[in-house]
Amino acid sequence: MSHAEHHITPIKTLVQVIVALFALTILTVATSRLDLGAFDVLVALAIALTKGALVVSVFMALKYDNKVNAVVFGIGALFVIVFLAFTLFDTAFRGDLSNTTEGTIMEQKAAEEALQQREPDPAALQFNRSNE
Amino acid sequence: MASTAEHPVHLQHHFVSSDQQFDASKMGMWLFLITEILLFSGMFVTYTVYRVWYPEVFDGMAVLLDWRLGGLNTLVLLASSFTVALGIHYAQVDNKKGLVTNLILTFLFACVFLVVKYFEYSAKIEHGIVLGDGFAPHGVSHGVDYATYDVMFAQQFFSIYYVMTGIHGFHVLVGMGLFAWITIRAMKGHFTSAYYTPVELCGLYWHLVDIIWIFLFPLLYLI
Amino acid sequence: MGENGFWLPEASTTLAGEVDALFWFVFWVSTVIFAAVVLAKLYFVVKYRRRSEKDVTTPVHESKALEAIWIVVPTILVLIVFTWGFDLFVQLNSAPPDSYQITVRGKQWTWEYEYAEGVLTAGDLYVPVGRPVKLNMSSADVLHSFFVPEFRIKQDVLPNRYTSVWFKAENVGEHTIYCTEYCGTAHSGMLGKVVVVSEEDFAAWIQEQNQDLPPTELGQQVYKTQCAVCHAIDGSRKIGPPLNVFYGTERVFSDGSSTTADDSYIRNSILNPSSQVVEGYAPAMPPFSALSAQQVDGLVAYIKSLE
Amino acid sequence: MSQVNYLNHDKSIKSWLFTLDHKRIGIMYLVAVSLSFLAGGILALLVRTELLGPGETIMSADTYNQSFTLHAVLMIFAFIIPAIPAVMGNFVLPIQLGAKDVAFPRINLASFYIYLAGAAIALTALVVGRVDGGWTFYTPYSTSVDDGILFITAGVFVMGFSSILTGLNFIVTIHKMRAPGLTWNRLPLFIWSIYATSIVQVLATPVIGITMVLLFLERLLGIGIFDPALGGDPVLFQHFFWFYSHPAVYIMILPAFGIISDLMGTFSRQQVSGYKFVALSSVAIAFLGFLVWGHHMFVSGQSALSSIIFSLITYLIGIPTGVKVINWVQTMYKGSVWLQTPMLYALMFLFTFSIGGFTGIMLGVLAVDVHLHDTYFVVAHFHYVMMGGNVIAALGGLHYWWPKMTGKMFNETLGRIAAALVFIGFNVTFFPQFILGTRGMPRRYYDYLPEFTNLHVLSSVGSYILGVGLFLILGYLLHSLFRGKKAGSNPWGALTLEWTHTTTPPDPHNFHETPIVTRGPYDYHLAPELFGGDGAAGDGHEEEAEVTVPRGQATS
Repeated sequence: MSHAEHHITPIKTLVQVIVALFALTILTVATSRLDLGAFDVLVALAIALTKGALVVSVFMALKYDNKVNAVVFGIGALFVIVFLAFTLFDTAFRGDLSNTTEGTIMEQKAAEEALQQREPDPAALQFNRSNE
Repeated sequence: MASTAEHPVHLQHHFVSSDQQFDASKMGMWLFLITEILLFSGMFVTYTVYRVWYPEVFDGMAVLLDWRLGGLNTLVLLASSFTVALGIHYAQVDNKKGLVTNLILTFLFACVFLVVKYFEYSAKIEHGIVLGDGFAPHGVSHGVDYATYDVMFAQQFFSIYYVMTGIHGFHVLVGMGLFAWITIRAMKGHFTSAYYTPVELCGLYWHLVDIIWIFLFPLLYLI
Repeated sequence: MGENGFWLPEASTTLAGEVDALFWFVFWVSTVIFAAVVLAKLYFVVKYRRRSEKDVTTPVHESKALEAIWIVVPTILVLIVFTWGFDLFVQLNSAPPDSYQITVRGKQWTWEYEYAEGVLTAGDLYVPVGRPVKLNMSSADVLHSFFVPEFRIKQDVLPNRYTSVWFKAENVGEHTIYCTEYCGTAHSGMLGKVVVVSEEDFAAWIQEQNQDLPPTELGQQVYKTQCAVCHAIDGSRKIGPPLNVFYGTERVFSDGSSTTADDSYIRNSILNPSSQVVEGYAPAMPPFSALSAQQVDGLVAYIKSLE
Repeated sequence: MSQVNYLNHDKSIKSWLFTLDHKRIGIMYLVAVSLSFLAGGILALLVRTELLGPGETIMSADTYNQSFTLHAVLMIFAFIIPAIPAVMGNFVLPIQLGAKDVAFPRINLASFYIYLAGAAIALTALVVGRVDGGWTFYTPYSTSVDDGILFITAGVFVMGFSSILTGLNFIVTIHKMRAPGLTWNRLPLFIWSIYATSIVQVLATPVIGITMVLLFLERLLGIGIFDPALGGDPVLFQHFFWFYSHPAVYIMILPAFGIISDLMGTFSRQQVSGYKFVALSSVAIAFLGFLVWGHHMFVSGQSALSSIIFSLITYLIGIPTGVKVINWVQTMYKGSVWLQTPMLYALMFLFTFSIGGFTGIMLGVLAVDVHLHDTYFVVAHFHYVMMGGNVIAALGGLHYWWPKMTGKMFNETLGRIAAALVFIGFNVTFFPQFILGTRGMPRRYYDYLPEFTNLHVLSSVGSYILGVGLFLILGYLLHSLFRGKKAGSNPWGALTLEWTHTTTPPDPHNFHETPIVTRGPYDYHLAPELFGGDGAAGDGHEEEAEVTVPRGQATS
C-alpha cells in the first residue's frame, strides 16, 4: 500500500506536545505579570516561537514530512523577517540625515497645547516624543 | 500507462499515482499557508512599527484587553489543534469513530473561541472602542474609566487589534465551514488510511490559524 | 539648450554640477556597453544567419574566464557608481548648519513660504544667491513633492511630518518649481518659481513684503499665487470658472439653486467652496481657510475690479 | 478528417466555460487579457492625444487623471501580471513538462473566474465614482478623494487571489508532475522562469492583499494606520505597496526572460549559452527582488539608511540581469540564426530591454535618482522594461506558440511589417520621454510648459505608429484563424515537448503516452533533422515518429 510510509505520529507524542503547549501558555501569562522591563517582549516572543515550532513540527508533522515543504515554510518565514527588518530600517531611523524633527507634527502640537494649558495632562505629556 | 482498473476512485486522471496526488496537494497547501503567513505579516509589521514609535500607548492600551479571556481562547485553540492532530492519527489507523469525534470536538472548540471573541468585542464596542472614525472611549465599568484612554494613537492600537483579530476570526469562521464539510464526509466513510487528504489539508490550515493566535495573544494582550 | 546639450537643464547649484558628472559617467559607460552589445548582436545575426534548412550546429563550450569577466567588471563598475552616488546623496541631504531656513507648506495646489522675518508668501520663492538655503517642508493635505530641475533637488512633502531639502544657488535667475507627487486635479498646475536674487535685493524684497498694500493690489498678488492655477481672468475656462465675468450676475449651482454674485458670495466661495459649486464644474476647489482676513478682502476687491 | 484535438473534441460553449483543460483555460485567459490590453491601449492613446499640446486638447484635467490611472490599473493588474504566466504558462507549461494537466485543474479554472470577478469589481469603480490617484494609490490622496477607491482596492485584492492560485499551481506542477527523465537540468528555460515568477506571486501577492484591505478600511472607516490626519504614516503605506509592487515587476519581466531564452535557443539552433546561470539567476533575481523595494522611495522621506541599503542591493540584481542579456546574445554565436517573426521580437527585446536595464541602473544611483524620480525618465524606463520587456517578449511568445495554439500559421510578411512598426513606434514613443524626464518634465501632468511641446508631439506620433502596428497584429492573427495555412506539428524545428511529442493543435490530453525525456531542451546537435520544419507539414504523429530520439526504455 502506497500510504504505508506516511508517518503516523503516536498519540503519546501528541499528548506530550499539548501538555507542553498548555504549560508554555501559563508560563507566558505568568512572566507577563512580572515586570521584566525590556525583556518582557523578548521572553513573550521566545515562548510564542517555541509554541509555534512545536505546532509546526509535530502537529503539522513538518518534522517527518517531505523536505521541500519545510523549505517552503522556511522561505515564508524568512520573507516575513525581510519585510519586517527592511521596513524597520526606515521607520526606526527616520530623519537621520535631514535634521528635521523626529516626532510628528501632531505630537508636537499636542505637546504645545499641553504646555499652554499649564495644567499638564499627564497622558499627553507622556506621549510627547519630540526632541526636547 | 497504467490501466484505469488500477486507479482508485479518488485518483484524478492527470496524476500517475496516489502518492503523487497526495504530495502535490500537500505541497499546494503548504504554499497556500505561506501566503496566509505573509498576509498576516503585513499586520505584524504595522504592529511592530507603531509599537516602536509609541510604546507607552501600546503598553497602556493592552490593559483594556482582558488577558483572562485571551488566555482562555489560547487554550481553546491549542486544544482544537490537538484534536485535529488526533483526528488525523485516527484517520491514518482507519478508526472512523475516533476521526469523527475529534473533528466534531474541533468544530465545537472553534465555536467556543468565537463566542468568547464576541463577548470581548461587545464589551469594547459598548464603551466606544470601535474600529475607525467612531473611536471615542467613554463610560466606566469594573473601575476602569474608559475616557482616560482617549489618547493620541490609541486609535491605531485598536485598529491593529480589530483588524488582526478580525481577519484571524474570519479564518476561524472559514475553518468551521471546512470542518463541518469534512466531518460530514468522514461520517459517510469517505476517508481511509489510503485517502484522507482533505482531513490532512484542513488540519494544516487549522494549525496555522492556531499559530497566528499563538503570536497574537502575547503581542496584543500581554506586552 | 544649455551647456549640457539636450539631456539635462542648466545646473544652478553647487551640488548640481557634481550630480551631473555622475549622471554623465553612468550615461557614457552605459552607452558604450549598450553599443557593444548591440553591435555584437547585429554581427552575430549577419555572420551566423541561417544558410539552409540543413544547417548543422555544434554546441559551444563556454569560456569560464569570459563569464567571470562579465560578472567582475560590471560589479566593479556598479560599486564605483554606488559609492559615488552614496557620497553625493549624503551631501544632498545634509544642510550646512548655517543655512538660511524657510518653512514651506505644500497644499492643493500651491506652495506657501514662511520666512524667518515673518514674511508669508505663496507661489514664488525668493532666495539669496550664494547662501545655503534649507527648506523645512510639510503638507497641509496630501503628498506633494518639491522639485527644481535646475537645482537637481527633489523631496516629497508629507502631512504631519517635516522633511527638508537644501541648496546653494550659484547664479541670479528664475527656475520653475514643480510638484512631482500626484496630488489631484490641478497637480500639473502646482508650479512656482524660485527667484534667486542678490543679497541686497533679497533684503529689499523682505522689506517690501512687510509694507501694506492697497486691497486691490494685495488681492492681485494673492490671485496670482493662489488662484491663477484654476481660475482665468480673461473669460476662459480652466479647472474653475473665470473670475472676471460673473460679478453681479446670477450664478446657477450644481444642486439647482442660484444666487446673485455679490461680495459675500465671493467670500463664501473662497472659504467654503463646496457649498456652492457652479453648474458644469467639478467640486475640486479646497477651502482657502489659511488666508488672512485682509487677503480675503483684497481678493474680493480685486475680483470686483476685473472686467 | 482532421485529428481530434483540444479545440474540436467538444465545441459547446459549456465545454469551454467549465473546462478543466489547461489549454482551454490558457485560451480564455488570452482573450480576457487581450481585451484588457485593448482597453488599456486605447486609454494610452487618449492620454497621448491629450498631451499633443499644453493645456486642454481633448479632455478635462479630471478625465485625464482618470484615464492615466485606469490605463495603469488595467495594464498592470489585468494585463501584464497575468499575461505571460496565465496565458502562455497555462498553455505551454504542462506540455513542456510532459504532464497531462496542471496539478490542480479546478483551482486553475477558479483562478480564471476570480480574475474576471476582480476585473469586474475594479471596473465598477468607473460607474460608482472616479478612478483617481494613479496605480500606486498613495495615501492620503487615494483615501480622501473618492469612493471609487473602494472598488479598485477590492478588485485588486480579488485579482491578487487569482495570481496567487496560478503561481501556487505552477510551483506544485513543476515540482511534482515532470515527465520521466525531465530533470531540473533539462527543464526548458521558460519553465525555470515561470517557476521563479510563481515564487514571487506566492510570496508577494498576499502583501498587496493586506495592503488593499487596510486601504479599503482606511477609506471606509478611517482606521488611521496610513492616514496622517489621524497620526498614521503614509510612508508606511509605500513600504507595503512596494513590498508587493517591486517584486511584481519581476512577475512581469521574469516570464519574458523565459520566452526570450526559448526563442534564442530555438531560432539560433544552439544551446542557450550559460544554461545553468540563466536558469538559477531567474530564481536568484526572484528572491533578491524582495530586497530592493525601497529604491522607489529615495525621496519619499524614508531614512537615508534605508535608501542606501536598497540602492546597494538594487545593483546586485542588475548584474545577473546584465549577464543574462550577454548570454542571450552569445547564444547566436556559431548558431544558425533564423529570422522568423518570433525571433525578430527576441532581438527587439534585447535592444529595448537593455535600454530599460541601463536606465534602471541610472535610477538606482542615489543622487541621480533624486533628480530623475517621478519624471518622464521614470515613465520611459518603466515602459522600456514593461512594454519593451514584457510585451515585446509576449508578442514573440504569442507568435511562436500561435501555430501550436490554433493549428494555423500567420502571414509571415505581415508579421515582419508589424514587428517593424512596433519597434519604430515603441522607440519613437518612449525614447523622447527620457529626454523630457532629464529636462525636468514630471509624470502624471495634464498640462506642461511650452518648452516640452516638441518632444511630447513626437512621443504621441510614436504612440500612433505603435497602435497601428499592434492593430495590424490583431488583424492578421484573427485572419489566420480562418484563412491561415495549416501548421505542422513543429514548424520552427524546436526541441521542447510541446513541439516534438504532441500534435498541432495538441490532443485534449496532451499526449497519447507519457513522454520520456532523454536530452536537454536545446540539444540541437542531437537532433539535426529537426530544423527547418515546414509550416504546412502534415500530421504531427508521422513527423514525431521520425524525429523522436530512440527511447531506450520505452513505456510498456
